[in-house]
Amino acid sequence: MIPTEDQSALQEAARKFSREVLLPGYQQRERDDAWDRELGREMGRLGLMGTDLPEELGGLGQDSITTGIISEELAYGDFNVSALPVNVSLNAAILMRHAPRDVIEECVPQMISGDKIMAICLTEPRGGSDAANLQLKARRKGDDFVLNGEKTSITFAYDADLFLVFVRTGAPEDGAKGVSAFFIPEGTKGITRTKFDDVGSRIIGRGSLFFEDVVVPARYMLGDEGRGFTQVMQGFDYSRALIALQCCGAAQASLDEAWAYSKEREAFGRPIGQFQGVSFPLAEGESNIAAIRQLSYHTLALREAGLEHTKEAAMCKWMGPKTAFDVIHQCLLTLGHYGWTHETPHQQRMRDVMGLEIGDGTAGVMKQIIARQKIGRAAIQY
Amino acid sequence: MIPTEDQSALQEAARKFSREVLLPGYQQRERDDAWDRELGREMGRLGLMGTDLPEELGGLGQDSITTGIISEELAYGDFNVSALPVNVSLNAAILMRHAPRDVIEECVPQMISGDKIMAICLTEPRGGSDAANLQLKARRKGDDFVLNGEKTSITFAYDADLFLVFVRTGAPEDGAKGVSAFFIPEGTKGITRTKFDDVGSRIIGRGSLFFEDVVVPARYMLGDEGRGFTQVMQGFDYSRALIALQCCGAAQASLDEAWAYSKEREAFGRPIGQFQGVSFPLAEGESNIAAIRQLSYHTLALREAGLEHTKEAAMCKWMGPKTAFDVIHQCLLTLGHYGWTHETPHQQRMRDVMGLEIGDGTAGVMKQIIARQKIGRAAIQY
Amino acid sequence: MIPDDDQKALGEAARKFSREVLLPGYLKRDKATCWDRDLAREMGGLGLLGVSLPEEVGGLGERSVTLGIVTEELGYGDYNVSQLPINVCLNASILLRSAPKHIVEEWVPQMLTGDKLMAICLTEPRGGSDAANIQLRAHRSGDDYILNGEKTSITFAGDADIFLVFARTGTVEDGAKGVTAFFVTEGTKGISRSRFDDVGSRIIGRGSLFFEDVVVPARNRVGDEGKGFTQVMQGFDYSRALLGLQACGAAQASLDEAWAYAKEREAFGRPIGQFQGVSFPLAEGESKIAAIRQLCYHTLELRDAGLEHTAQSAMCKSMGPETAFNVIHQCLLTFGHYGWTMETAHQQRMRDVMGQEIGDGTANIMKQIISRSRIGRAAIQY
Amino acid sequence: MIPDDDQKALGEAARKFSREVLLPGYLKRDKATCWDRDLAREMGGLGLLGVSLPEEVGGLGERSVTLGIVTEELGYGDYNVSQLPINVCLNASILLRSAPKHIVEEWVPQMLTGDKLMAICLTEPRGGSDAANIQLRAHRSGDDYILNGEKTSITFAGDADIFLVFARTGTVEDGAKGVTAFFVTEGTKGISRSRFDDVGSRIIGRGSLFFEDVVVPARNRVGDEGKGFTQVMQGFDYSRALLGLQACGAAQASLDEAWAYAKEREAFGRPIGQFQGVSFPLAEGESKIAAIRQLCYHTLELRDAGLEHTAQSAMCKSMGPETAFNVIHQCLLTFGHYGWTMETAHQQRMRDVMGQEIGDGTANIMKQIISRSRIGRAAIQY
Repeated sequence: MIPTEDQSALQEAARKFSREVLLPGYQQRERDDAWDRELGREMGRLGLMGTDLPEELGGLGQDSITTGIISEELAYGDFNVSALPVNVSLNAAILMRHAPRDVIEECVPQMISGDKIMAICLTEPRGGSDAANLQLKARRKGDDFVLNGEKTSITFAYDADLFLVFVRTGAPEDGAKGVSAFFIPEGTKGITRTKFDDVGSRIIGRGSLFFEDVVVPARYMLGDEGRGFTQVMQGFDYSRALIALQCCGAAQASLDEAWAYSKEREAFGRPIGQFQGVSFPLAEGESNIAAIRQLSYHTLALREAGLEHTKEAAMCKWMGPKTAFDVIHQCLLTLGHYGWTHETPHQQRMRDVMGLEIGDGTAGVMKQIIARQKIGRAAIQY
Repeated sequence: MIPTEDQSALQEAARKFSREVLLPGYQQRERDDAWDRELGREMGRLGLMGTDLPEELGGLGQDSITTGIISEELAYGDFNVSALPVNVSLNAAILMRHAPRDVIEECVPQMISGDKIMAICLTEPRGGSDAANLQLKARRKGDDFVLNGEKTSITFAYDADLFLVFVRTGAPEDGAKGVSAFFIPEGTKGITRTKFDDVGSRIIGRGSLFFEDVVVPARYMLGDEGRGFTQVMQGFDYSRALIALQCCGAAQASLDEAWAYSKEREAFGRPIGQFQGVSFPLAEGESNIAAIRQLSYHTLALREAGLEHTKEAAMCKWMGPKTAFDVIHQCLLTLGHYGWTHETPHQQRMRDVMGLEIGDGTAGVMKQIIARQKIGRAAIQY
Repeated sequence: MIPDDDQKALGEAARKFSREVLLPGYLKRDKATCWDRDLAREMGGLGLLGVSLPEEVGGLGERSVTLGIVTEELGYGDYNVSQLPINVCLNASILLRSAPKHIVEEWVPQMLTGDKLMAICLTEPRGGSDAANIQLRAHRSGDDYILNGEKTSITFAGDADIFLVFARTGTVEDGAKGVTAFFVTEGTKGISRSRFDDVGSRIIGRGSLFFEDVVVPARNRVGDEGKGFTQVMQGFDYSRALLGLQACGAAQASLDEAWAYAKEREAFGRPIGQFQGVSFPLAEGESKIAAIRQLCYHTLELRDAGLEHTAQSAMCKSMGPETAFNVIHQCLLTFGHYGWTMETAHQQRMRDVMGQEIGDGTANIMKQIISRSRIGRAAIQY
Repeated sequence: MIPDDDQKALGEAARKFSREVLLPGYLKRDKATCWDRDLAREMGGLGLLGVSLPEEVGGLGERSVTLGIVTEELGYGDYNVSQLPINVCLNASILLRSAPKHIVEEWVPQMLTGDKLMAICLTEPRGGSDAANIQLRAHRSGDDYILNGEKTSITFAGDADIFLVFARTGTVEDGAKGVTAFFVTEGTKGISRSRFDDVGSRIIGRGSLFFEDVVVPARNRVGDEGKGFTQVMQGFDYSRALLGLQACGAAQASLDEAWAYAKEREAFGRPIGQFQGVSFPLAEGESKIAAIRQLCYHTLELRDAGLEHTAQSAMCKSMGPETAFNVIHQCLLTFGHYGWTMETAHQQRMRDVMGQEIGDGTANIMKQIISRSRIGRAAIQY
């Protein structure tokens, strides 16, 4: 992927913001342990959110490759903050496809400006990757639906203003086909939240949401009844490539820092970069990240061309976080004991990136998708 | 990389030829232990050689990405045969940059048509990757140079008609700066050859060339005296990406065969593809190859855009053969003992691909290049 | 494992034979079309074949750790030949445990001297790792059994003089419990053989055996009817650690050669061993092989102590050949292109060791055994 | 290694203490700001601290293999606490070998009871792995030495009661031969400390020590002048195998927890252990840890037998922590998002074990030692 001139300009803006604003505060933000909403607004003002969304809704009308570039650049400075533009692009696209016009016109611009955050609520306590098994019930009651149940492992659970909730409107036997999606506007009553004590990405506020007699107007059902599940799965392909690019950004930051250290730090009277035992693992890391980066952009290019890219997206999703984790680990070790202190960001990047080895589909689920794309039902045992 | 319509058409032609003509004879060709010149001519007729060379010389005037596509497709059928178009593109480009007009007009079309093969003669017995240390002497004698010495590890040593030889015209102390390049036309006297007993790629005929009082006209010196070494190094960046694509092609062939086997072969009453212990390693192989493929095409795109791509080319060169080897090994194991017989091509692909883990610069040399690109002289100990 | 004085003496004898007799002929033996009987007799004469067999039948009465030492030492010189002491000790002990006296007395001494070779005939075409699914039929007919069916993937199929054949005497529904073992000698009417065109271990002569109305006297039944499968399985655990040591021996030979080369070969004016890019992969290989070696000996110690060792044996088998393959590959690359010629042993060691990644239970089967040892039936999906 | 009855009994005691006392408090202890003296005293009371020390000073007089067993068992429950028996046995044996009688008699018993903690002060800010380069000065002044300088990366810097300080009494050119060891007690005027903000092993309290005109009586010199460095280096080889066993213990704890989870947790209507994508990575982890464990015990056996074990120790140290880190990472992922919370121990084990990838000689230093053991000076570039 070679950026166009427009993309280069945006990339430059994102890079400047990422390195000058995000990077210096990356670790402090974790210590503050809270999402910084003003930061989201600043990204909104800089045009870093909704780059792939229509201009009339506040976006830039660019393509998804541009969104990928922004994701990668921002993650260089702060892996967690870079989750917001990904979130906006993914969620706004879902709203635009399925929500009533008034919801789109009100909420999408608010999301792009960084004023409102929307959380996708899919996973349930007994669920994990087995999403077809949803239990949160929605009962019809006049012009409304009444929701009862629990969602867990929700990104931005703690800070979200708007929700997209997947609920069972059909019978349990219907599996994925009995699932519908609802948009829940700000201020809806009956929702309570908890926040998890996670190993990383703490400002993202993963947590549980409890729905107790939550009343949602029927017109907030997104898409047809019983088609909710299929709708989200489409979005995942997109976000999987973006996630991989976030991981590439974080790994690249650690690589750049480790290279710089290897150039300055001396041992046995020479820069440690002269020892191939130091430089070669970094060269391998550069190579692996470079390859995954290009596969990710290729996946986005396939998307832009309207071509099938489920397999490629799954590849990005498992390789990106895993490789980034291993590469950052190597970078930490390059700095010796100094790398192992809290003074350097490598340890946090490892913890942050690790969350995406799990979230949005584990490596196992991704490999199963790839296998299914290659040999169909013969790959599936369940 | 998403192919354009023109590229798709060529890709389709290459694919058809590769799967229908090359693949069925892949193993037999090794048993015949000789280069099949007619096959080269057929590729010439099909427009698969010199795709990136000018139309007036018999090429197709396409870009290097197209050449990459062809390389990958052909390697799917026969890794060794796919070396020829790479050879043609690389060598013809060198001739076109530096050779006298009459040489270009005579030889380049012959190479593109598959009638003539040119060998690059760089490595020497005491050399390996240490190319600045060349010893083959060229003494000036009137309008000629007289060459004496030995080259080794030369691809197509046995079958080449034309040679590009790197010789020392300066003093040993001049290092790489005392090296010049000569074109040697067909039928020049004083050259003898041997062929190595290699583990793989046997039809490529790696071997030694002995030069005894070989007389070459001074006007066949390519480029300025003492600039030979720099000229070739430029070409290597290009061929490194193509080599990686050859490796991707070979690995993809094994992957496709292994997937097909995993779908049909049953154990414990089900297709073995249902066992994640079988399908996941294949899914990982698919992913790794997909990523390296895109990095390779990206490297070619950088070249097309006139941008720096030395680092990326080095990444392709070490990751491509290594990953392909490991992936093909996994595919062989997927077929169990059947894969371990000579009936299946995996063992040959492993042996063939392994040669490029070494040739044209080892993984160590590549990683050194990457490190130098990142931290400059601080990376170099010698 | 630290050898005692007796073990040291025997190990020293094996080492001398291995390095002075086996190693120099290793490459040449690859081209042989049959088993080298004289070599086997020489090993018999040196006492290397019956290490763990009782002294009263001509063995040395040593523990299995001692057999491991001999096996590893022999594997250093010739991976394939080192199969023989395992074969003799394992097969003779099966006969000693279960065969009628007349068989033991006639044949075991001849196995110990290297004069006669026994093949275990278990696997069938539709079988692979699913050994309980034996279909070769044995019908009782008066004082005889009549055998009909096919065995495949039999080690020493081409050269064995005597066979232990597992046949179904019960019904298919009896599974492993309907299987009986029979002792059959070469020359019995109705037996024919084929030899596979394997990638490695060619002197071992893996192949198929066809039984057509083969008459076996009832007194040549080994063990009771329906007890055949259990008897053989008892020996398998033990042999997996020995296979691991064969692989360690072969890898160590390549490592030693690679270290020696790294010490002598110069590049950039220094031994290549000074480049950590060269030395560290070898140091890693040394470390991995050292660890696996100790696990193998530990497994044999467990066996000698009468302790459970099923999971440990599976670990030896799943890690040993795979790691050895990768380590030898790295050694080959250390030699550059010279390593890639047929002149060095690395390519053959890779081909030979690879067979053991598959034979006697693939890595997947081994991992399944390990998993079952930890979580029981919860690990099994079939 | 198969434990004898005495070793089994002691191992059982250590196991019980480790699982019932250490393991339940492992996560909580991470947040402690100082070493838990009561825990140390409890271990002293159980005889776990002086395993390999002579009975006459209150130890158990066991071999180092036995100390390894205790270390591994304790590492299962708390990786950091398992550092203590190594610390006590190693340091007390240094004192026993070289310190004046009055020091031994006063302090060794208190170390054995867990009452007093000793820190080895070797590394300096400009030092790292280059330990012969010590700069902290000790000037003779009458019957005293005056120490000035800084030590860093000292284990137990925050809590130690007594210190063995390596200081330069000779000139800089003397290298390691100008270094002398001094015994210094807590409370001596002029010593100050800082504690690092480490990623893991926080209870260990790695930190710096500053010596400003610290007066040490000449009778507290340990060993002769200029002999300090050799004395400490003698102990290091031995401890590397123990560090390997600490890592094995920690990894085994995570493995056991992951297996248990794989057995209970269901997805798609079956235990997730039935998915080979889940069970096989655990089986691979079991195998690798099992192999490294045996190499560690083998190394200790070599030491107990008075045999060379430098290279083996380096192998334990380079492979143990790295492999344990990767295995624990895999265990964490087995738990999905639940594993990624602070509720499970995996994240802490990863952070703790990672410190040992760096401390006491990095993996690179270890590989250099291994390489040197194979090809001598040809392996060294500096």
